[in-house]
Formats: sequence, C-alpha cells, structure tokens
Amino acid sequence: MCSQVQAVLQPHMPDSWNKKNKPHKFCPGCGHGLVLKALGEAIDELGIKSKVVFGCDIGCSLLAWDFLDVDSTQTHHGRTTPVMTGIKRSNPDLVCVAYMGDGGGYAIGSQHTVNAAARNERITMIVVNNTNYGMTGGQMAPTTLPGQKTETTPYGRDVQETGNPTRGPEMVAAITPEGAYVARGTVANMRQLKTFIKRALENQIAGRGISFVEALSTCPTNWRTNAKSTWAFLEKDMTQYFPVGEIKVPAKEGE
Amino acid sequence: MAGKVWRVAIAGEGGQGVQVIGDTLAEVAYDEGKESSYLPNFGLEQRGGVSIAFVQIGEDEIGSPKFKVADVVVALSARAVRRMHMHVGPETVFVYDCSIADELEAGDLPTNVKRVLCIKALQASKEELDPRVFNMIVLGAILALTGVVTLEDIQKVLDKKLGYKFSQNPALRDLNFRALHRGMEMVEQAAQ
Amino acid sequence: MLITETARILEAFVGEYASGKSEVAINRALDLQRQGRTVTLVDLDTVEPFYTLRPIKRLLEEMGLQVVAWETKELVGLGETGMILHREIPGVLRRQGDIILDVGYGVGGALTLNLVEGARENRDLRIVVVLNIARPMTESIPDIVEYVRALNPVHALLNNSHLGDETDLEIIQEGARRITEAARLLGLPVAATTAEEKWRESLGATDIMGNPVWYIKRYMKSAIW
Amino acid sequence: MTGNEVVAWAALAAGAEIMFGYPITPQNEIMHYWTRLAPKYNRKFLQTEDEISAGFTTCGAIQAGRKAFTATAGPGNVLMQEPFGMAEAMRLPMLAIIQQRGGPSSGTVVYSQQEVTLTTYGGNGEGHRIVYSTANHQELYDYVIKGFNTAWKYRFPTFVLGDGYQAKMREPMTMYDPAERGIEMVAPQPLIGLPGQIGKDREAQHLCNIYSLEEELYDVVQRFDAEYRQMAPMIEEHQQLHCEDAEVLVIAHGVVSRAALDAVEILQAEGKKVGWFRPITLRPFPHAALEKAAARASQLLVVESAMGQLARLVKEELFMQCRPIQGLYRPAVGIMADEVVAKLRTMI
Repeated sequence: MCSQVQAVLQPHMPDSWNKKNKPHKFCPGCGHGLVLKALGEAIDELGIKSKVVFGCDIGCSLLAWDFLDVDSTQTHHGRTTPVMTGIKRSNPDLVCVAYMGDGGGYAIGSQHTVNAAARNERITMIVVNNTNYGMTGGQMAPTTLPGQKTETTPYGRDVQETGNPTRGPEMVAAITPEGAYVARGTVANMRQLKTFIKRALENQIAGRGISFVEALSTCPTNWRTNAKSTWAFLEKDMTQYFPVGEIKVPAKEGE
Repeated sequence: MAGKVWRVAIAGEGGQGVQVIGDTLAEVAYDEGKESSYLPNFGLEQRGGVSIAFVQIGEDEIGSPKFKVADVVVALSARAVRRMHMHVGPETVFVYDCSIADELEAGDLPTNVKRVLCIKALQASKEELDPRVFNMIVLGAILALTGVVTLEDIQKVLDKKLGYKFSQNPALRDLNFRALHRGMEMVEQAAQ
Repeated sequence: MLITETARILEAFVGEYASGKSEVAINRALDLQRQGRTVTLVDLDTVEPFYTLRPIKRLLEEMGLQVVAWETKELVGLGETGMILHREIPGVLRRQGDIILDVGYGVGGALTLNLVEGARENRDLRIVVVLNIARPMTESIPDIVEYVRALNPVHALLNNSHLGDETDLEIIQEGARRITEAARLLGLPVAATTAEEKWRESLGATDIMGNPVWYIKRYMKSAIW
Repeated sequence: MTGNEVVAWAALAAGAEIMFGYPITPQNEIMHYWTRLAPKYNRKFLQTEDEISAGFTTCGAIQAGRKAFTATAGPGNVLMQEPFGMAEAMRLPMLAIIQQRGGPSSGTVVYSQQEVTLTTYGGNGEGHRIVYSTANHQELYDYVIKGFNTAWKYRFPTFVLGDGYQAKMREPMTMYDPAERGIEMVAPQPLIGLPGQIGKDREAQHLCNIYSLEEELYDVVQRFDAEYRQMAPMIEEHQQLHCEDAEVLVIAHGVVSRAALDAVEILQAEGKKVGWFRPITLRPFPHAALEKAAARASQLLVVESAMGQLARLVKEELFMQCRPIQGLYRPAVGIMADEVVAKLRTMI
C-alpha cells in the first residue's frame, strides 16, 4: 500500500475517512476528494460507518477504494451497480454505495443504471461527473460538453457526430417509480452536496427506493486548467448544461 | 447393451399432443421398472415446425438420448410424414393417421421400411370417443406395436398420476382407458 | 542551445506522441546539472504515461537531478494507475534552481502548463517543440507548421528526427531540412538538432542547415511503466 | 423431470439462497422452476437486465455471504466471462450451470459441446476454475450439490457443464436431501458487512480486484495457481472401462460419453480391445488417470459434439506420449453409438 505516509496536518477529517492513507493520491485540484468528504460527513452524521459497503468502479473513482474506513469492494468497468445490487438484495441491512464516474454510470454501465433505476433498487448511486475519462488520459465521456476538447474529440465535441451530453439524473428521475431520490450537487457547494448525499443514504435506509446523486466535479489535470479556470468551468460552463438541485424527492411518511 | 432398446419417434403439428404422448410413454415405462428417456425436439423448429418426441425404452441405462432410426415412427400430419423420412430404416414400422391420406402425394410415404400402417385415430376420437383422448388412442397403438408395457401397466400408471381427477370424474377414467384400448385394437385389426 | 541564459532556466519540452520529449528533457536537465546548476526535472505526462520517467526516477536522482515524478512503488495498491498528477507539480516553481518540464502529448498541448502555478505567466518560460519527422503526425512541412501553430505559444523547435536503432544520417539531415523550413514559415528559431554520440564524427558541430548539433544519450529505452 | 428442473431442485437441496439470471435457451426452465420453488422455501430470485448483470449480482451476493448461483448458455456464457473473471480474481465461490447450445454466435438453441474452451479457459486469466461435465440427470443433481461445496471450500468459480439435450430431455433420477447421504454442506461466509463496529471490533474490509503493477498481479496469479494445483488431485474425477488392455481408447465427455460407452460395449462383445475414458472434471483435467488409462493404447479416438475442443485438452494432457489421435467431431449435433462404432471399425 501507500509506502510513504507523511505526517501532514489535515484539518477536520471525517471519522469515516481512512486516516492511514492520507494524503491520498488524487491529482491536485481533483473533485473526488471533495465528494468523498461530503460522503464521509454524511456517513458520520448518520452513524452508519460499520454498515456501509462502498463499491467503486474502475477509473479515477477506483482510487477511492481505501479512501474511507468502511468495507469496500472493487468491481469491473461499469459493473458497480449490479455488484451492489447483489450485496443489497443479499443483506438488506447494509447501506450500499455504488460510486462511479460518468463513464461507469452513463456509458459502459448505462444498462445497469437504467435497469437499477427502473427496479428502484434500494442502493445509493453516486456518479461523479467531470466531463471526461480521467484515468485513461482525458477522453470524451457521455458528459463532455458540446465543443469541449478531449483526447478523442481533439477538435471539440461535435454533437452532430457524438450526440448531446447525457443528463443522468434527469434520465433516472424520468424512469424511476415513486420512492426514488434524485439530485445533482456540485463540489462548488459542499454543504448542499453533503445534504443531498445524506438524504440519499436516508432514502436507502428507509427502504423507499433508489437514491441517485450526480456530483459535478473537477478535473484540472485533463482540463489543463489552473485553479481559477477550473472553478470557472465547474461553476459556469457545467451548470449551464447540468442544473444543480433536487430533481425527485419522495414524499415522506405522513406527508 | 444387453436386451432390446425400443426407439419410438412421434411427430406431428403443435397442439396434437405429440410431446404428451412421448412423455407419458417414457414415464409409464420407467414406472414399470424399465429404463427410458424422452427428448423433445425444440428450438426454432419447434416454433412452427414439426414437433417430434424421441423416446427410448430398454432394460439397461439408455445411451445417447438422440437416435436416427426408430423402430416405430408415428406421423400425425402430412408434413410430419415427409419430415420423418430421415428417421426410418428397413426395420421401421411407419404409422400415420388415415385422415391425412388425402394430403399425401406420391412418394410421401416411405417404402424402405418394414411396414406402413394407417390408423383412424382422429376419426375415432371425433366420432366414437372424445377429441381430447386422441393422444391416448395413438399411445395405445404404440403399445400394441412395441409391447414394451401392457395395457394393465399403463392403466395403473394413469390411475396413479390422474387418480384425483379420475375420482372426481370417473367417466374420464373410462374414456381414457377406452381410448387406449381402441388404439391397440386398431393395430391388431390392421395386422389381420 | 539557443536558449538565453538567465538567472533561472525554465524550459518545457512538448511534442507529439513518441517524439522524444522525455529523452530531450532528461538530456537537457543533465547537461545543466553538469554545469554545476541545481536542476529539477518534472514529469508532466498526463495522457498515457506508459513511457515515463517513473522507472528511471531513482537513476536520475543518483545522477544528481531532483525529479518530480511518481516512483513505481508509490503506486502499489492504488489499483488501476493510469494518470495521476503528482501532488508537488502545481507548486514546483517555488523550488530553487532550473526547472525542466517534460510535457506529455495531447490535445491540451502547451495548455498543460496551466497545471504548474505561475508557469504560463513566467517571463523566463521557454517552450520547445520536440519534432521527429519519422512520426506520422509531424512528417511534412505543412503538418509541422499546423501542429506547432495549434500549440501556441512556442519559443523554438528542436529536430529530434531519428528511427531508433535504425537511425541513419539521412533521417537526421532530412529532419533538419524540413524543420528548419517549417521554423522559417513560423518565424521561430531551431534550437538544435539532436543526435546520438556515435554520429559526432560524421556530423560535426552543425547540421546541413547550420543548426547546432546537440549530442545526447538515450535513457528511455529501459523506461517502460 | 427435465434436466433444467433437476438443476433447480438440486440448487434448492444444496441450500442455495438466491439466483440471478437472464433468459436464454436452453437453460430457461432452471429459472422457471427456481422462481416457482423459491417463494415456497424462502429463497430469492432476480431477473437482471443481461447476463453481465446476472453474473455481477451473483458476485455481489456471494460477497455478502449468500450461496448464490446463476445459469446461462451460448452467447450468455460469452457475456458472463466478465463476471466469471472477477470471481476468479476475487476468489468468489460462484456456481454457474452452463447448458451448452450450438455456436458460433447465437448458433442454435438446441445442443452442442462447443462451450468447453469458453467454460474451462474463457476470460482474460489462467482458467482457475472447476468444470464438471455431466452426462445424465442424476449427475446434474449430484454435481450441482457437489459444485456448491467445491466452490465454497476451495473458492474457485465452479461450473456444471450440461447441454441442451440434458436440459430438455426427461429421464429418471433420484432426488435426495444431501444430509441424508451424509453430505455436509459447506456454510457460506460473508466477506463484507461483518458484525461489529469498525475500529473497535474489526477492521474495514477492502476487497481487491485490480492491481497497478506487474509484480503485484504476478504474485497474486502465482499464489492462485499454486493453490489450484494443490487442490487439483482432490477435485479430479473420471470414469473408465476396459482400459487395462485397450488397444484403442475412446475419450468422450458429457452426454456423448454415453454413446461412446455403448459403442465400446458393442465392440467388446465382439472381442475387440476397445477402452472407454470419460473425464468428469474438464478443469482440472484428470491428468494422471488419463495418462494411466491411455498407457497401453496404441490409438486414441476423441468423440465430441465440437470441432476438437475436448481433443485440445486431451492433447495437452498427453503431450509426452506420442501416438495417433483421431477425432469424431460433430460440432453442434448429437452423436449416436453406431457412428462411434463405424469410426472405431476403421481404426481397429
């Protein structure tokens, strides 16, 4: 494992973070750490650390495999959703988090997203949307914005050729039955993102239905952006196409 | 491989009860202490094609579930008659229902067989008995041709299998038994 | 090389896939280090770091360089390791001494330098495009011109034309011809032509176009993963 | 009973708790019977969106400590190689029933023995799997029960390899409760979600499926291979007859071994020195047994409903013994005793 553990002063790490491997190896400026911070805090607040199973996909999300001090399992490209479905159906007491990128959620694993949503699987899906495939070197993702340059769209994404970016939560909201919780948060608003993830976990614990949170995130390494333009892309460009907010909220008992 | 293995292939259109005849035959034989296997043809051919049941009955364990040449072929439609050419040999008894004779053309019936026999199972089921027991008549004919199990054996098995139904409706039991008997009779009469 | 001597040398080597950026960057860093300068070599290969500094990091450090790159063993247990930016890269300009940036290929081109805080604004920054006419995307003069224009800004071209073990004088000189002509069209200087030591006798101090020949050693042969 | 029905009953008797599946002929009735039986015995089922998902949900259920299984055929077996690979990599005791159909591609829905290579060595790994090839309904029942135990004991993915004939035909067999026969079922164990508080009573479990370095993976594969080889002699199974003085040895597996046996008996009755060898485990292959059985034979005949898939395994096992090997290869069609007899007569 991480052989050079340095003692670095880290302010406020959630209890559910695995402190042994911090600082973690996400790229500087990567949004994954922030999404996982929101998830960690939500787990802390709900006091469910020993009940959580964290399933990670392959891609940058895989780097999160030992990020949290909770049980975790590594899966295959796009297959986190069915693995977590199998676990949840076998042991409904567990709180199953399927953590993946936009490729896993909307491309190679899209059939699992669609069908898990249609069946209202009692799992929580967190899809980190950074508009590209990071781990493999910055290729086009289903979420790549029109005109955005990636290694496989060197002249910018042409929507005539490659279609429009996938709006995951909107799709999931459209096909889920009652009881589903669907939201899109952003690492630019951590308080809100944590609230969405917490509500998603609560929805799973209440057994109401699937809970799906997309998190708009950053990838300065592949965007080739400095700190300022990273945040501009996240807050201006991405939110134009991917509106932030709760999209589907189940009625609570007694309402 | 000691002892004779009887190979029976029953062919017809969907809905004629071909598979029920095959299945029942194999089950009766097994209940009577024989080894048996039943293999339906299935797959795309089954959907709209000729339905065939392959049954084997013998004293020892049955080998390959598939066979090429049958001792008894029963063909219940004109298409089935033509389809079953590939399963006959010089020792085959080829049985078809007389009602399809009009639909057959020259060369449809095999000639390289031991014997070709037509039985009036359809007519008898409609006029004398009940259309529902058509397959029992055919089963009776097969029993008469192979002698693998006796009429008593098969009645015993039917009593066991359909005992509840029969007790609710004794006429049904009688009807089934008469149909079996009628089928055997048809073969015996044709032999004379 | 034509690069102006300043108090601090800050150079970035960019180029197409397998153009020889890393090789050139290593040689440049070692040359400077031999002059008694403090040099940091930075691995900025972000696209598909299959040929990377990682496996020879230790060797280069033993030779006296400071190297900002992952060491293979640091990636044990990470699961799939494609590309992860080293955490020291954004602040690397805060280091003392010369900085040599080995920039990977990719559509970002020189934009990749955004990942190093303050690099693009730094007046000392010199961006050198490493070109090998044996690579399909930079074979002809128009291809080279188009490629370099897309990278903007660029300060100099470098002829690194070779065919590995199959290299002959012809490819080196032909590279010099095309790249010098492309440089003329672009209004840029040619920093040098590179060649392995064994060509010193036949090539001499300048190539056919009068560019200085810079004799280098190839280190990357042993550097896979 | 049909073979598919037998499989469902066997899984029930073995204590299987949950099945995941996706429709494909000729294994559908396994799901049909299981879905009829499951609610009565408090067992579960999920029909997934495809075979990839069926395989991965099975992997998940096993991680959660459930005795889970799946069944598929043909192109479904192709899709399931991905989850089978994960089961190999994570040492998940996954049981899959394969009812072979004709190929390549969708082929026929009827019958074949063309999934031998795929089932034994499919996927991007080393084939660290256990494959039982059954020949009749009794064996389908026996080996589904045994397969669960082998899988959970040794933690390699385990397959019961049937075919369309076995799936659809009816023949007699005896069902039993394993306990009555003194068969002790290995209890499943969860890998995650263990009892207790993380940090107090236990550590968090991190299950690995991917490695970043050549050397890391190399060590893992070496360890798996050593464990596989150590296990093999305890797992290998075969049947043989008349091998002691056989001049020609007939080798066949699965349902074809029945026709091969009939053929050998016919020729034995004529006084011909013909032997019969049937591997039950195709992986690990009963190497020592075959070597011994084939020791005196001057010729070998491999009979299979495929174009030499079993023959490839046989040749690998006998590579030190030099002698002619002939094949009676009938890809995707059934084989009858008289065909084998005719072929053998040309060899004797």
